[in-house]
Order: sequence, then C-alpha cells, then structure tokens
Amino acid sequence: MISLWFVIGLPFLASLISLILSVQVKRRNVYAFISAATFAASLIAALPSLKALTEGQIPQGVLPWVPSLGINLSLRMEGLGAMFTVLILVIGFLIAIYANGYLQADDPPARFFGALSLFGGSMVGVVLSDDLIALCIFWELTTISSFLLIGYWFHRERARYGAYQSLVVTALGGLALLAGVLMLGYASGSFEWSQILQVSEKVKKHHWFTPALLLILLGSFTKSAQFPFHFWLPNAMEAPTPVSAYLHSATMVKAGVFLLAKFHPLFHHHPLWFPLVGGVGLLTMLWASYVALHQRDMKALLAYSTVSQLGFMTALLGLGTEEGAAAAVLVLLTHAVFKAALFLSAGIVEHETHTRLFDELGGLAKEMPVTSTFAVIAAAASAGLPPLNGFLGKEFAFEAAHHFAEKTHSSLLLFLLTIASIFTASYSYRFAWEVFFKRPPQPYTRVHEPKEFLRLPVILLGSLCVLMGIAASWFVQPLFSIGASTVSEAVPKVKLWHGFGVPFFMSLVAIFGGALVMAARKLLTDLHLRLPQWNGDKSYDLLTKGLLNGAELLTNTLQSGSLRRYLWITVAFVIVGTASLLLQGGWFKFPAIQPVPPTTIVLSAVLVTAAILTAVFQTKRLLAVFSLSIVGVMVIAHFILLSAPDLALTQLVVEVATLLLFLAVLVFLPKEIADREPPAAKWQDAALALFVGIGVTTLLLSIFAFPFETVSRYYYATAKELAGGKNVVNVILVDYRGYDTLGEITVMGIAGLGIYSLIRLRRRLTETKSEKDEPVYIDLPPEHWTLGAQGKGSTPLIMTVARIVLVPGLLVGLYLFWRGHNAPGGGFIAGLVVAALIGLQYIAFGENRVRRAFHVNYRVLIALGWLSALLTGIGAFLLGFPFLTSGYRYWHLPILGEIEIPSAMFFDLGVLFVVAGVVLMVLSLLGESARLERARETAEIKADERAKAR
Amino acid sequence: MTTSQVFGQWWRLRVRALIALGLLWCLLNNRLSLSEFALGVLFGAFVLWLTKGFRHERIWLEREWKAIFLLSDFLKQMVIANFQVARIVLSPKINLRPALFVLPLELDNDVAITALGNMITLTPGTLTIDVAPDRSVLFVHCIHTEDVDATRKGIKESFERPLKEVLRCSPKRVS
Amino acid sequence: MEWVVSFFLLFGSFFAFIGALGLVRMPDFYTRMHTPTKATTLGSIGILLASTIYFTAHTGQLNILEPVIILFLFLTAPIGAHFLSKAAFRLGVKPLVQTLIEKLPPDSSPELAEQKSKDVSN
Amino acid sequence: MELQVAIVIGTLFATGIYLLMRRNTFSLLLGLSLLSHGINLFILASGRIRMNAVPVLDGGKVSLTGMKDFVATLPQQYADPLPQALILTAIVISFAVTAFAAVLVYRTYTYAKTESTNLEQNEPHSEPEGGEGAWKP
Amino acid sequence: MEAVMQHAPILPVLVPLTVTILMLLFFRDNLRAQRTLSIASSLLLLVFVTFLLVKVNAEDVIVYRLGNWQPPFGIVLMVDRLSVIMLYLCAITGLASLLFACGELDERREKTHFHPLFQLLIMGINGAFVTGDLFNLFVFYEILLSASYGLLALGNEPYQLRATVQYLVLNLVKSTLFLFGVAALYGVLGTVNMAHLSQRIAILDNNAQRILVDAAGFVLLTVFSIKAALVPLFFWMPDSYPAPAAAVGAMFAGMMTKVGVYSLARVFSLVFHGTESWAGNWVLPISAITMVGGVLGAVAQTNFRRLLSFHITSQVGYMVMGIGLFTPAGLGAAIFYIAHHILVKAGLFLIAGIAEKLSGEKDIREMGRLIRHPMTAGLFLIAGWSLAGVPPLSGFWAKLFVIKEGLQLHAYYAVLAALLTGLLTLFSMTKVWVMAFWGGEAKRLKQVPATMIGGAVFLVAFSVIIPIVAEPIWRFCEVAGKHLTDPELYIRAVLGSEDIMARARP
Amino acid sequence: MLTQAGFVALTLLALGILCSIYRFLVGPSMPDRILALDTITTLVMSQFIVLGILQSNRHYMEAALLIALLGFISTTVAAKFLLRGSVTE
Ligand code: NA
Ligand code: NA
Repeated sequence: MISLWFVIGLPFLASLISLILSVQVKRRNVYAFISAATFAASLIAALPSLKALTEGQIPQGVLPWVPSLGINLSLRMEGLGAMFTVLILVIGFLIAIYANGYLQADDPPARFFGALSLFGGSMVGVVLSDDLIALCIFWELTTISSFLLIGYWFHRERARYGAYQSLVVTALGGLALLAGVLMLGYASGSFEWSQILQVSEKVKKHHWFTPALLLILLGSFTKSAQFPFHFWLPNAMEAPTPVSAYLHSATMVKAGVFLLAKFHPLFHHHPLWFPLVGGVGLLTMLWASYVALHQRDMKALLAYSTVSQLGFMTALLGLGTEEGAAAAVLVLLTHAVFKAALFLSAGIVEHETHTRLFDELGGLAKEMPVTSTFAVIAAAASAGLPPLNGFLGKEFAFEAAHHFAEKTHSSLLLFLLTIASIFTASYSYRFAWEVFFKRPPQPYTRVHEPKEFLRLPVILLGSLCVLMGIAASWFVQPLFSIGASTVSEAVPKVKLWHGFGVPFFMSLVAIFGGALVMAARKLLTDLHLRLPQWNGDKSYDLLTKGLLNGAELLTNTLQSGSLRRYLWITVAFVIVGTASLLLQGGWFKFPAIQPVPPTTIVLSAVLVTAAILTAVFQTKRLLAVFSLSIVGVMVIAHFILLSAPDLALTQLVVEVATLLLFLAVLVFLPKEIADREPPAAKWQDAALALFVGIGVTTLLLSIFAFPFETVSRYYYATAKELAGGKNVVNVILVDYRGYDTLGEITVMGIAGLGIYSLIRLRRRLTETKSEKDEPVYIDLPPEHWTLGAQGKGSTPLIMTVARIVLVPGLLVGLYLFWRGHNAPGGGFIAGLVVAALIGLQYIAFGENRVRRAFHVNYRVLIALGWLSALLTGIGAFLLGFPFLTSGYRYWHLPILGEIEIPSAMFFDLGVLFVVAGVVLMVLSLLGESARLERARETAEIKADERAKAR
Repeated sequence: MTTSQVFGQWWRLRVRALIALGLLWCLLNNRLSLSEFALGVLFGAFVLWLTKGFRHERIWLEREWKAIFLLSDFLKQMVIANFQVARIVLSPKINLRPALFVLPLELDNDVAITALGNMITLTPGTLTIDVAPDRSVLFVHCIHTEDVDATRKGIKESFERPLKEVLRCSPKRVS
Repeated sequence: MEWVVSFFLLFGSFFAFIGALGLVRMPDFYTRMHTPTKATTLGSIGILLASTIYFTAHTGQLNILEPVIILFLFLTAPIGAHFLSKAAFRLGVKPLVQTLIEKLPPDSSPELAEQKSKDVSN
Repeated sequence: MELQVAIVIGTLFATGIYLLMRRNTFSLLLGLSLLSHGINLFILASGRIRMNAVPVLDGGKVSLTGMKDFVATLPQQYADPLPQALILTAIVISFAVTAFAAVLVYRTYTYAKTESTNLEQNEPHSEPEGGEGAWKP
Repeated sequence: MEAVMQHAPILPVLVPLTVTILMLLFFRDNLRAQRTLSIASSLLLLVFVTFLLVKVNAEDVIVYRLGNWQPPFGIVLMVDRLSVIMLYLCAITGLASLLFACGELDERREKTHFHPLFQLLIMGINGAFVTGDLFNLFVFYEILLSASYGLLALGNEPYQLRATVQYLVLNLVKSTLFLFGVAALYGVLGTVNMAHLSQRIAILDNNAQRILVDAAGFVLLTVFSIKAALVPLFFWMPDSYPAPAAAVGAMFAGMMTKVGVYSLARVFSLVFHGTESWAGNWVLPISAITMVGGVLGAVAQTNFRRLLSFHITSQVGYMVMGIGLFTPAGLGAAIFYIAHHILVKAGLFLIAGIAEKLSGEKDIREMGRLIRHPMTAGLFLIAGWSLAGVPPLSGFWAKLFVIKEGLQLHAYYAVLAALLTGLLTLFSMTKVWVMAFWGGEAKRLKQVPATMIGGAVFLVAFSVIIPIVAEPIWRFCEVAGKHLTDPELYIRAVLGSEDIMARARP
Repeated sequence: MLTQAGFVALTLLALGILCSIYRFLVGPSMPDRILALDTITTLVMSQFIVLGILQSNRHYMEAALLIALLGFISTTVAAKFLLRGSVTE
C-alpha cells in the first residue's frame, strides 16, 4: 500500500527539511510546526491502512534493497505495529507541540525537532518493518536519535554521560538483535517475519533457535531497560523532558516490549521463555518500583517507574500465554498515556520552578491548578486507582496472572506482582503529594500556569487517562483489538470492572498498601540508605574503566614506541609461523656441494668476518662503515664467483656511492657514541639474529637440494633474435622486464625528490629537550671530528687527477652504456659511473665550484630520464603494440659502419639520466648543507668571540 | 692571436684529445677499426662538450720521445723499487730509517706536479704526503734513507727535470 | 705462451702479496703506506699483463682493455695513497720514533710550518 | 660452494637484523645495507649456483636458440639470468631507499635532535603555530 | 580513442608518471599549474578506469602483455573486477585528498614536491593493483612506499622525521621479507608470474617442495599482513599516520593498508590456491585478533588521528575476515568492505584534519565543542558512525555482509569478534563525538578553507550513497569474489590453455 | 701449468686479503684501516682477473676497469672525511 510509505517517510522528510533549513532559519515555531504537521500528516496517511486492517487485510509494501541477499525494505502493518504507529504518531504530535513551548530561546530548535522527527520515523519503521534486517536498521536509528536527544544539552556533563551510556548499552543490544535476526534468517531461509512465521516449525528445530532467542532477548532487554541493563534509563533523563516523555517512556523503550510481543508467537513455547522473560520482567518490576520510591529527583522517580512498568509488561509477556501477552499490550497502551502525561507535567514543573528535586518542591496545586489536576489524575492512574486507565490495565493483567497462577498452581507470581504494585502505588502517591500538595520549603515567586503549548498536551493526555478508564470500549478497545490481534487469536474485551476476584483484591491491597508505605516512606528510605547500595552506573563505570585501562595496557605494551620490540615481534611471528609449517619435517635435504678453489672460502670468510665486525663496531661508526665497505667488496667478489658480472659492476658503483653517502651523512652526526644498551638485550638480539641466520641458511640449502626448472631458458633462446642483445641480464632488464626497471627508476627518482624535500625544507633550529635514552656522545678532540677540522679538504694532486680522469672516465661510462646490451654494463652502471666521476669533482673542488662549472638542474635531469623511458615505452602505442614493446634496427652509416640501435637503448638512457641525476642531486645537496652548517658554525664562533671581546 | 696560432692551439688541444679519446674507445671495445675509432671520436666530442665547464688549464705534451723515455725509466725504477720493498718486507728483522723531507718544486703547473707526485709515490721508497698550497714544495716520506739530500737529488734529476720539459701548460683560461 | 702468462701471474700475485704482507709487518703507518701503494699496484699490473697476453694468445685477436686499466691505476692508485697519508699526517698520526724529520725551508707556507712544528714537538 | 654461500647469506641476515634492533638511527643504515646484501645473494642463489657461466651469449657456448625444443632446465654452463635481473632491480631500489634513509637520519638528528629509534608515546605532535613562519627564510 | 583504450590497463600507471614529468620539467615553481595537473590526472584516471570497468564487465579478466612478450616470460598486467574497484577507490580518494591538500598545506611544503610525490604514490598504488607478476608487485610496493616516505617526512617536523624513521625501517624489513618469499618461490618453482606460480604449485608432486612453498607462502602472508597492518604486525602505522599533513594521512589511511589487503586477496587466492588451507588456519584467526586488538588500541587513544589509525587496523580485520572465509560471498563482502572503508576512513582523516585546523589541537580532549562548526560535526557523525556500522550507512552493510557470511560458515569466534569490535568502534567513535564535538571548552575556532571541506564532503557522501546503490555494488563485488575463488580463470587468461613448462616435463 | 700458476696466484692474493684484514682489525689509526680497505679492493680486483684467465672469460674485465677508475674515490672520500670532516662541501 503506497500510503504506508508516507507514514514512514514523512517524519524522515521532516527531519531532512529541518536539517536543510537549519542553515538559515532560526525560529522555533517553524520547526515545531514542521514536526507536528508531519506527525499529523503521517497519522492521516496511516488511516487508509488502519481501515484496511480492520477489514482483515494486511497492508504491505516492498522496496527491494539488496534483493540478492534477501534484504528488502518491506513494510507490513500488522495489528501490534498499527497500534504502535498510532501511539507513536499521536504522542509525537503532542510532544512536538509541547516542546515548542518547553524549549528556551537559546536552545537550537533545528537539532531538536530534526532528531525528534528522525526518531518518529525510525520508530514507525521499527514497528512496521516486516523485513527483520530493516527492523534492525530502524532499531539502531532510534538508538541514534535517542543519543542525540539525550545529549541535546551537551554542555552538561551529565547529559553527555547519559547519552554516551545509553548509546553503548542499547547498541550492545542492537548488535545482539542483529546477530539473532541473522540466525533466524538462516534458520528459516528468509528475513521476512511473515515468511519466518510460516516455517516456524522448521525454525524451532534448527540448532540456532536457542541462540537466536537469547540474542533477541538481549536486544529487547537493553532497549527496554530490563534488569541488569536498566541503569541507562535514569541517566537518559538528562534529555529535555518532552524527549523523556516520548522516547524514554512512551515509545522507544517499549520497542523491546514490542519485539517480545512480535516474537511471542514464535518463541513463547521455548522452555527458556518463561524463566528468562518472566523472571527478568518481575525482577525489574520489583526492583525498579522499590528504587523509584527513594529517588530525590522527580524525573528519576519517573524513570524508575518506567523501568518498573516495562518490567511489568515484560513479565506479562513472559507468562507465555496469549492472555498474558494481550495484557502486556494493554498495559503498554495505558502506560504510554499516563506516563507521558506525568512526564509532561513534570516538565512543566521544572520549566516553571527550575528544579526537579522533591526537597525543593511542594504545594504547586495552588500555583498551577489546571496542570496539577491533570498531573494528579495521571499519578492516580499510575497508582492504579479506579476508574482510571491504569486500573484498567492492571486489572486485566492481574487477571491474566491469576489464570497463569491457577494453571501452574503457584501464587508466588501474584504475591510478587502485588508487592510491586504496592511500591508502584506508593511512589505515585509520593509524586503527587510532594510536588503538588506538600508545603513548599520556601514560597514561590513568579510560578504560574504555563503557556498553552505546554499545558494542552497534559490536559489531553490526562483526560485520556480518565476516558480510557470509564469509556474503555470507545477509547481503548478499538486500538487494543488491533494491537492484541498479533499476540492473541481471540482478542478479549476490556472492561473496567472484573468483579470481586483475586485481581480486584490485589488492586485493593496495592492501593492501600501503597498508602501505608507512602506514610512510612521516610523510615523506609532511611533503611534503604543504610543497605549496601548497588548501582548500575558504578558497574558500568567500572567496566568501561577496566576496558580503557586494559586497552591502554595492551596498546602501551604492543605499540610501545620501541622499534626493537616491533622488530622482535615481527621476526618472531615469521619464525613461529614458518617453524610451525616446517615442523612437519621431511623438507630438509642436504644439497650436493660443487667443489671450489679453497681461496674462495677466504672470500666468504672475510665477508662473514666483516659483517660481524660491522655489527660489533656499530657504535664506532667510521669503523663500522669501513667494515661495511669490506662486506661490499666481498659481495662483489661473490657476484663474480657466481657468474654475475653485471651485478658485480652494479654493486661496485653502488658501493662507492654508498660510502660517499654514508660519510656525507656522518659529517653531521656524532662519529662515535657510547654503547649504553644493556648487554643482555644485545645477547638476546644476537640469539634471535643467529636463529634467523640459521633458518635462512637451512632453507636455502634445502632449496638447493631439489632439481630446478625455470622459465629462464626462454631468455637465452630469444635474447639475440627477438630482443637484439647478447647480455641476457641486461636484455631482461630493459626489455623482457623493462616494466620493473621503469619502476626501479621511479623509486630512484622518488627517493631523489624526497631527499630534496628533506634537505631543502629548512627549518629554524629550535632547542628541544634531550631525551632519557639518548645516546651519550663521547667527547673526542674537536680538531679530529667536527666541521671545524683543520686543513684544506683537497690538494692540487687530487684536483688534477679529478680533472684528468673526468673525460676518459665519462667515456668509460658511455662505453658501459653503449655495450650494455651485449656485455656487462648498462644504463644504471653508466649512470653511477658518471655520477661518481662528477661526484669526484665535488670532492675535489667543493659543491660551490662545481655548481658553477656544471649547469645541470638535476631535477630536470631526472624528469628527462623518466621521459625518455616513458616515451620509449609509449612509442609502441603508435604501432599498435603494448607498452614497452621493443624493436631494434641496424643502421648503416658512413664510416661508423653498421650500428645496432635497439629501442631499449633509449629506455636505458632514461635509466642513466635518472640515476646520475639523483646521485648528483644528493651529493650536491649534502654538500650545500655542510657548507651552510659550517657557515653557521663560523658565524656562531665569531659571535662568541665578539661577545668575549666585549 | 693569429689564425695559425688559434688553429695550432685547436689542433694541439682538441684534435689530439679527440684522437686520444678515439683510441681509448678502441681500447675499451677491444677493436681497432676505423668505424670504432670514429664512434669514439664522436662520443669523445660529446664528452668534451659536456665537461667544458670543468677545464681550467690546457696541457699538452711536447717532445713525445722524451716522454716515452721518461715513462720507461719510471717503469724500470718502479720494478726496482718493488724488489727493494719486497726485500724489506721479507727480511726477518725490519730495521728502517724513514725520513720526512721537503722537496722544493720547480714545476709551474698542477699536472706536472701531480705527475711528479704520483711518480714519487710509485717509486723507490718515497711517498708524496702533501703539497704546499702555494705549490712551492712537496712534502715527501721516504721509507728508508741514509742520505736525504741524495734522495731529493735523485728525484729531481730523474723525474722533475724531464717532466718540466715534457709537459706544457697554457695560462689559465679567463672565464 | 702458458709460461709467459704463468710468469706474469706469479710475478703479479707475489708483489700483490708482498704489498699486503708489508701492511702487517711494517712498523708505522707511513712505512706501511709504501708497500700496498707500490707493490700491490705493481702486482695488479703484472696480473693485468698476464691477462692481456693470455687472451690475445687465446682468442687470436688483440685484447687491449688491460692497458687502459693499467693507465687508470697509474693515475689513481698513488692519489689515494697521497691523500690518505696527508690526512694521517694532518690528524697527527705519529711516525716511527727514528724517523728523520727535516726542517722546512723558511719560505714555505706558514700553515705547513705550524703543522710541522707541532708534529716535531711530539 | 653451496654451503659457504648459504652461510654467508645467513650471516648477512643475522647481522643485518641484529643491527636493525640497535637503538640508534645510524646503525639502522648499516643493518639495512647488510640485509640488502643478504637478500640479493639469496635471490641469486635461488636460481642455483653456477660458476663460470656468465649469462652473456657468445661464441663459446652451445646455442639455446629456438622455442621448438624448449625445456625448463638450463645446462650447467648457463647461469640463470632472471634472478640477476631481479637483483639489479632490487639493488637499485635498496640503494635509493638507503640514500633516503641516510638523509633522513641526518635530518632527524639536526631537527629532532635525536638519534634514538624509539618514539615516546603520546608525545606532542603539534607543529608550531602558523606553519609558514616556522620556515627559515 | 579505441587505440588508446586498448592500452587502458597500463594508463593508471602512466598518467601519474606523465603528470609528474610535466611538473618537474615545466612547473617546478608554479603551484597553480601543479594543482591543475594533479587534479586533471585524478579526473583522467576516473575516465580511464571507467573504460576499464566497461571492458572488465565484458571480459572478466583483461590481460595486458607488457613489451608484447609471451607470459610468463614478460610481465603481464591482469585486471579484473577487484582491480577496477581498487583503481576507482584510489582515484576517488586521491582526488579528495588533493582538494583537501590545496587548502591544508602551506605553500612551501606544497611546492617542495608534494604534488609529484603524491602522483607517484598514486602510480605505485595503481601499479600494485594491476600487476600479474609477483616481483613486479614488489617493485610497485617500493614505488608507493618510497613516495610515502617522502610524503610522510614532508615538512621536517621533528615528530614527522622520527615517525618516518620507524616507518621506513619496518617497511624495509617487510620489503626484505617480500623478496625472500619471492626468491624462495622462484627457487622452488622457477617463475615469478602469479598465474604461472599457481599452475606450477598445482602440479607440484614433491611433498618436501610443497612444504617449502608453504613456508614461502607464510613469509608472503607476513608481508601482506604487515602491509595490511594486521595485529600483531601493525606497528608501523599508528605512530606514522598522525605525522604527515592530514591530506597525506587520508590517502595513506585509505589506500596503503588496502594495498596489503588487496595483495592478500590476490596472491593467496591465485598463487596459493592449491596449498595449505591458509585461509582457515591463518587468515581467519588473525582477522579476529586484528579486529579486537585494533579496536582496543583505538579505545585507549585520544589523539584524533592516532585513534583513527588504530581503527584502520581493526577495520582491516573485517576485510581479512572476509578473505579468510574464502567463499565468493566472503570475498565479495571483503571487497565491499574495502570499498566502504577506504572512502570513509580517508574521509575521517580529512575530518580530523579539519578538526585540527579548526581548533589548533590534535587531542580530542582539547578540541572543544566542535559542534559549533555544524558542517564538520555532521560530516563526522556520518563518517564516524558509518565506520562503526551504524545503519543505514555504508559501514552497516559492509559489516552485515561479512558477519552474515561468517555466521553461515560457522566461524563463530570471528563473528563474535566482529560484533564486539562493532560495539567498541561505536564506543570509540562516540567518545570522539562526545569529547571533541560536545565536550571541552569552547575556544575560538579558526577558519577552514572551502576546498578542505569539499574534499571531506566528497568522501563522506559515499557513506550515504553506497547504501542506496548497495545492490549493484554488492553484485559486482560478489562476482569479483567468485572469480577470485577460481584461479583457472586467471591462468587461462594469462597463460592460455597450454603450460609451456609442463610440456617440457619428461 | 697455467692452472697451477693461477691457483698459486689466487692463494697469494687470498693471503694478501687476510693480511689486510689483520691490519684492518688491529689498526691502530683510522688511516691504517682505510689503507687496509684500499688494499683489499685492489687484491680482489686482481682475483677477478686471475679468475677470468682461469675461466677464459673476459666478462670480469669491466669490473676491474671500474675498480681501477673508481676505487680510489672511496679512499679519497674517506681521507677527506678524516681531514676536513666533510665530503662534498
Ligand atoms: Na587504511
Ligand atoms: Na596504510
């Protein structure tokens, strides 16, 4: 039915409009009007559906959402949902009107009414959804809007606390509900409630039936503030009172009850149903009504009373009988009306007197007679006095309980209900007495009847309390019939008078017993205060605090800031994982060892020694760097031994560049630091490192042991004829896997750009604290180490050789480049040779002089290198081939003869440019930095001297 | 400067350099052929153009035969030096009388000084440690000498004088 | 041919070894400087000659990359040594006690003189 | 050869990791270098150890031309060229990153005034007011 | 047009590189031109990726042979639905972050290679998404990492530099492990092409070699887990992401870990398909630990961006859970989750950037009543709650799909972890709201440029849009997931029917 | 003959490397150690060439060439570092 979409959509629309208007419009009336009008319009839109419902049809509508997973936005207006819809929209309408009077000038209206409408829509969504996933969605939305409304006055710390707490608790339930719903969905094959009900036998046999029940109960109990999750509701009273009345009394908190009622047909035969639902409900009812009596804050009293009434409804549903469920629906209906009236009148009281504490109130019957009248009526209804609607509901409920007791031959239930009702009556009396009749502690000034906006809803609801009682068949029966039809096949008639039976006796005991308790209230409260206090808040705080502390501990242990620990965990992870796989055994095989001249063993031994020396000397940095150089030389030797001349060449130039770089950086660092690490740590690390080393060695040996098949033969087979090169490694590099090389020079260039930024984004040096685990610097004689060292950094000999070597050296570089495709060499090596030779000029002449002699913008050089490589690759596009498709061609030139030029050469040229550009850029930048540093130091020294001279 | 002088200088400097680079290219490529040489000259020219900012003075060789004589003498000395070193190193007890002495220079250009310095380093028991910033003296270490003056004289006679004749240098280019 | 190559190989490696041995046996830094720079360089040259002869004979065509290497060695090996010993000298690495240290002529640079007097006073 | 190469690689890994775990930034550079040597040799070794088998096509070797009789094994005189090509890429990359790391270490020392690799928890991350003014002119 | 489009798979890599080259050649000091080029690049990428989308819908797997070499000898690009989604996300996140950066960065920082580095970061990320070669994946990892080093340190703040040191070292260790894994695989199988590796593993008959392959697989699993910042290997992230500019942080937060998740999905579904049941044995348990561990980390934080960083870890846990389930729907859910999370997390980082700019503070306790800037507040509510899985925002659906599949496969502990994490995420995000937006002292707020807001709005909008079009996106993701479970599809596309090496076997 | 000579040569060179390592370890001064490093480089280069002769393989020659051309840069840089405390300033 199309109108269903209006019912649910209009409040959302109102919310959206409020949000949009909030940019410009500030007037409260506008928003209140939008909100109230849409509630009204929504109610009107619901009328055709309600009519259809009474005619025996079930209005529904489906909007596919994720149909492939069976998730749809499907609405279905069943009886209970219809009753709730009316309740939500009617009370929502009244609340919107009331709030317009309630809010103050400096309360931003858009946020309030926007959230209120959002809630209205979501709540209607909850009660109308047939698709359980959609129900969960709306369910969470009610939580969210409740959060926003509780925190409406966010400048109050209690409001923030209450909002946060309510969100956490109800969201916990929401997630449980979702899980339960998912389980139901899988058990039944559908998320549509109407479908699930049809296969309920199948669902009941499914092994997820019980878990689903438990999860759904958790959802319901948290939402309806059932023990032990009740504690959030009193804290939610920080919300503006209309919100308390609407969400936290009349509607939202009843969503849990709604859920129990909705799922009642499926679950009520489950053996856990009565003990859990009935037990929790009764306990909540008893506990909360008792606690309500002792509250100092009138809203807290109302909050606990709500909790208690919710417990009542839950308990009734827990009976598992259709009659009980119907009673729950009736109690729900009546409670919504009188509790809303009570809240709204409490709101008026607070609005007028600016206090909520009983101690500071009293005698308001004189100051605001109209309000008081209706408030007292509502309180009387709450106490269960005939002929009001409270009495109506209670009688019905007691009757249902009585039947249940007869069936189970136990009157404990009746006894407990009576006790709870006594407390209920007594706190209702207390509310009326202390606020309206008791002598006020001090005379009021400027307290009077409120504006019409505020009063009207109270009058309406208060009157309704009476009307529902005395004219139940008019004011209750139609809606009740619709609502109860979901839980009960035959809907009973409601009537005020059930005769002098057990129920009436119970009511009587409650009404008079309540009066007695009220009289002895002071005594009871004293007694209560002497008992050990249990407080849900405290548990919640303890829990969250524990969570925070635990989380902090965990985080500080893991994310401790210690790189060493990070590495330990990472390495240990790898070791444990691989070891767990390798422990299966059978993987290790010792390979056949190829014989070698014993001299190569010397090379390996030197390498091992030098590597260990590097580790040992790490605090004596120069030594360590030189040890590292020895390692480098030996690695080069190994490359040669293992038939990899290209690698040897590359490593060689890289080695030179690395040494240059490390020393250039070491210029700025302490040359030696004290070794303050505890030896134990070092031994631990060494042990771990040894473990890693042994692991790598064994793994490698085992890999050696197996025969080897590889794709590489292809390269030998095709390098010459398809790629035009004889140096297979180079051909792979620039052709078969040229894309890797493009990536490699990109990395190179990026590093260059990054280094440029690191050096050129100079900052003012600021004094910062020294840290506790800072290495201690050994004071070496300054003339040895600091930038101010004595002596020229160059000699004519160096300069001359640097100059002389440059031209032939560059030719060698060109040679390595030119021949790279056919012999060891290539763009990278050539680039580094070029860089090393020009770097030599930097060393011999200094950065300043070279810059004047050699006008190259290194960043442009890098870009040109990239461009060259890129264009070589893109060139293939023109011929319709993929990126980097190469070609080669022989050119016949006069004198020069036949020259082979593969397109890959231009690619390699790009490599050369990038490499040379980056290395030279780094060297010149570091040189520039050193020069500036020295200038700074010199300036400082001079300034010092000048200061001393004065 | 006359045309012929300009041409002469161009000839002496550029063409010889290009020929040398062409030859170097042939050596590198292990192939003595005209096409290889031509390619070398081409690349050499490119390199020369690239590095033009780095050249400060122009040097050339004169009396090439004398240069060759100097070279062979140097090689001979070098081999002898090494046998001496070997003897010292292998002798059961090393008993040395090293010296640090000053060698006044008569050379006028850095290339020659460098050549001398390198030769000193590579030959009998001597090692160039430093050059005075004003290029007036070399500071030399000698591994074993009884008579410093004789050593000094030996160096000057056998290396410095021929070098002075062989290596020529133009005044610094004004840039 | 084999004999010639073998000779040069042995010749070269012998001197290369002598150079390194000197590194162990010589008494002070400056005397230690001598052996690797001279002997090891000569050793390399010997081995390079062995190589050029071997390959020329073996492949039947001229193999002449080695002279280029020798040329570069002549140019660069002493420079490293020179600069290193200069650094050592400036850093105040002390020579052997019996080293004869000559006085500088008066007209040499003050910098050097100052440095020298410091060294002598040690 | 296999055993000694494996031991060399193991040592390089071990010393590299040991150095990375030191507490000062410069040691990181050393460790990274050793580790990259180790991994490069490991890649090379993964293509098996072949001596005197330079992957350059020249007259001396049996021709492997043609795809018709393609087999997945390499004769003893051919070293596997693919790992070599991969290592070349890896060397360049690690050189680039090491260069960046080196300059970073220097900058960390000059600007953060520290050589410690540890990072205190919850230390102030705030930058000085008005970003632009904090720069050196 | 057709001529260009046949090269569409490589264009996401080439466009950023070209733009960078142009910047460096011609516009080194022209910030306006750099910005224009950057944004043009992002838009162009969106266009090209759309072409790829059309193509991939028709062909399922697009194979592009670089250099026209026959696989497995050359490098191939391999684009499937998953790749296309990732490329889209990268382009979108990149665009938003760029817009944001134009407002956020001071001019000097922006001029000193922000734009080139950012483009190259995008290039690296895109390259990782399209490659079909394991070693090439390593190379593109390095590209994106080195760009990230540069961006992380850009500005030379002391804290930035120190964070970069740790970030760099941990990433280099990861790179080493990556190479180790690749080399070990090569040592056993003799190839680095992913499809070919898969094929070779399938015919591996020697048990010992199989164990070695498993070990190599575990090393790679570690690598991708580090990249994806899974617990207990996430150390590099929480301290580094708060360090750079928020725009950079957003790009990192959105894309970087997701590269790890992508690689995990790609490499393990394709290469290690036939080995050890890695998904159930390793990935699923790790995902559960990651979800809970990450969110516990977040709960303890008060630094806005650090808090968000911990959430990345925990959120990645959900994606990895989807991968660990390893069914079409599970993988589809993981992919859907990735899409949602990249956009929302990048958006949150941008919002954090705005909050920092507004208040001048980094700690949520100090920010003080940011609700006074309603736009930011609204954005945060949507994005933060979307992250927490509040319906009907995108995060709800993402979580729903993952949990649904987990439940169906009886992965109870993972489902429990997922639910618990959802709650704690809500707890934590709401804490931010309560402390930064509601609580604190109301100090004067500073101005925020419109481009910053614009960037954030652009990303946060997806939290609302995705739910509306959840069905088509889900179907696309599910197909993508289905393909991932079918390695034959890729092997056929890349190598054709015949295995050249199998032919050579005796 | 050649094989034996090559073997002897390799052995001598290896012994030379060991001698240099000794010096590197013992020092005492930093220049001593740099000298040892320089010597090792040269000896390793010689080993390449010997190996090339033994294998009839000229592909190692480029490596030797580069060591001759660039090897001294390392020594020079190290020395300049000691001397001046800088490298490319
Ligand atoms: Na992320
Ligand atoms: Na990341």
